[in-house]
Amino acid sequence: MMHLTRHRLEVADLLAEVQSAERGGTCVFLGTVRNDAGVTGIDYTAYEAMAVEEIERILAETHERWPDARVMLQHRLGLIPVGEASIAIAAAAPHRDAAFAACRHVIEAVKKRLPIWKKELRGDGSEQWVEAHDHR
Amino acid sequence: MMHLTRHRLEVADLLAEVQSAERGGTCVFLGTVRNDAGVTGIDYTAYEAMAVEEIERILAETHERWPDARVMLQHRLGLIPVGEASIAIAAAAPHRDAAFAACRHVIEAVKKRLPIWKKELRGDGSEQWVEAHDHR
Amino acid sequence: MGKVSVRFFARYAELAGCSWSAVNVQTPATVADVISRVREVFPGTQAMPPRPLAALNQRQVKLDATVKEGDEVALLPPLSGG
Amino acid sequence: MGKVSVRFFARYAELAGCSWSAVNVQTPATVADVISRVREVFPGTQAMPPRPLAALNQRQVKLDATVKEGDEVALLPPLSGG
Repeated sequence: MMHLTRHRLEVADLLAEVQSAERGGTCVFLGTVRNDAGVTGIDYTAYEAMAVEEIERILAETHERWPDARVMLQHRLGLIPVGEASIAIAAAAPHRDAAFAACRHVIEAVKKRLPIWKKELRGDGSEQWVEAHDHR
Repeated sequence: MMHLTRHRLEVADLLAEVQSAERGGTCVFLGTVRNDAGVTGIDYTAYEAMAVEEIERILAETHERWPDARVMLQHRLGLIPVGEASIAIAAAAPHRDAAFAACRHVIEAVKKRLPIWKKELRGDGSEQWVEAHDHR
Repeated sequence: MGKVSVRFFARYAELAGCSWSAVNVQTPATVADVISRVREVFPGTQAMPPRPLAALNQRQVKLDATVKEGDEVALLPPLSGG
Repeated sequence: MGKVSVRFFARYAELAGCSWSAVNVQTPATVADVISRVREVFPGTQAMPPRPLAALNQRQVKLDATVKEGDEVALLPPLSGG
């Protein structure tokens, strides 16, 4: 499964990657574009080669810390309209503690480490780079 | 949306209930039947009227604590084969902290409070009530 | 004497041999009184723990909760939902 | 002198007026040396913060990391993925 895509993210596809008969708990996180202050969409760009490597590092670290968990992550790039997902993370594990913890760990690492940038597009035609960490 | 169902749980249906343009973070939890020690499926029964009331109480308490979050929960009853979900919870909020916290709160409350029981069915034809809290 | 509905679930229904019944108790009673009467009427339920989980009118209660005529007492094995 | 690839992203690409270039520096150099050279060649990048985030060969590094000929230095605005 590709970690970066320009297509809509499909939760079912991520679930299929991580779930199995041994893993009874699955935690999914979806980050979607909010309609803050006239925002109609966000254009996502990435340093793609580095982002892919960073995602693989994050997933490898997560696997080391929660060996029973299986985790998948996809980030969408390009123009994403309000309400659609820019990121989807799925973590499945035998028990729910690890599923929640691994999923949360990945989104926090993504926010800190992925070389991806957002330009907000507004209904009035204006555009603006988002440069502060958000807390979505 | 019915809180108890005998049909397969569909994540997309829960997402449609909770997501909106104001809510940028969504956390989903799925509990699925594990293939522990020869288990082929689990038969779930409930004190249905009380379970529905208890779910509504749990959701109301969650809403009080995280007013910006919207949370939905479905529990499946009847015979559920290994690998399929018995419970699905979706929590969407403006920011991810509340989405994760509300989702986690609901599954912990469910485990403690819902009058639902499991009978494990094994490949050798034997059956056994599950009476300890599990930690899935 | 008043009539109180009694419901048994999961393993307790197997012990009682039924899932829905009624017992007569001196009302007002406590849930514990209802359980004592249940153990007489349905001897299989003597295998329930001394202090089983119980609900009164679809809400979990302690065993000293007051039961009136027409109430519904449910006897609940350890919960294992999710 | 050695040639080092330089990449600009997001707002920094707008400041530089380009997204992919190369500069000549005395190698071995540090990432900070490369950035100083970049500020001369692409004056718009003087609007970058004094110590921008940087990656060397696709891995985030401190500004004192050593750069060899042929390396790729990327200048990264504050990250906002997710």
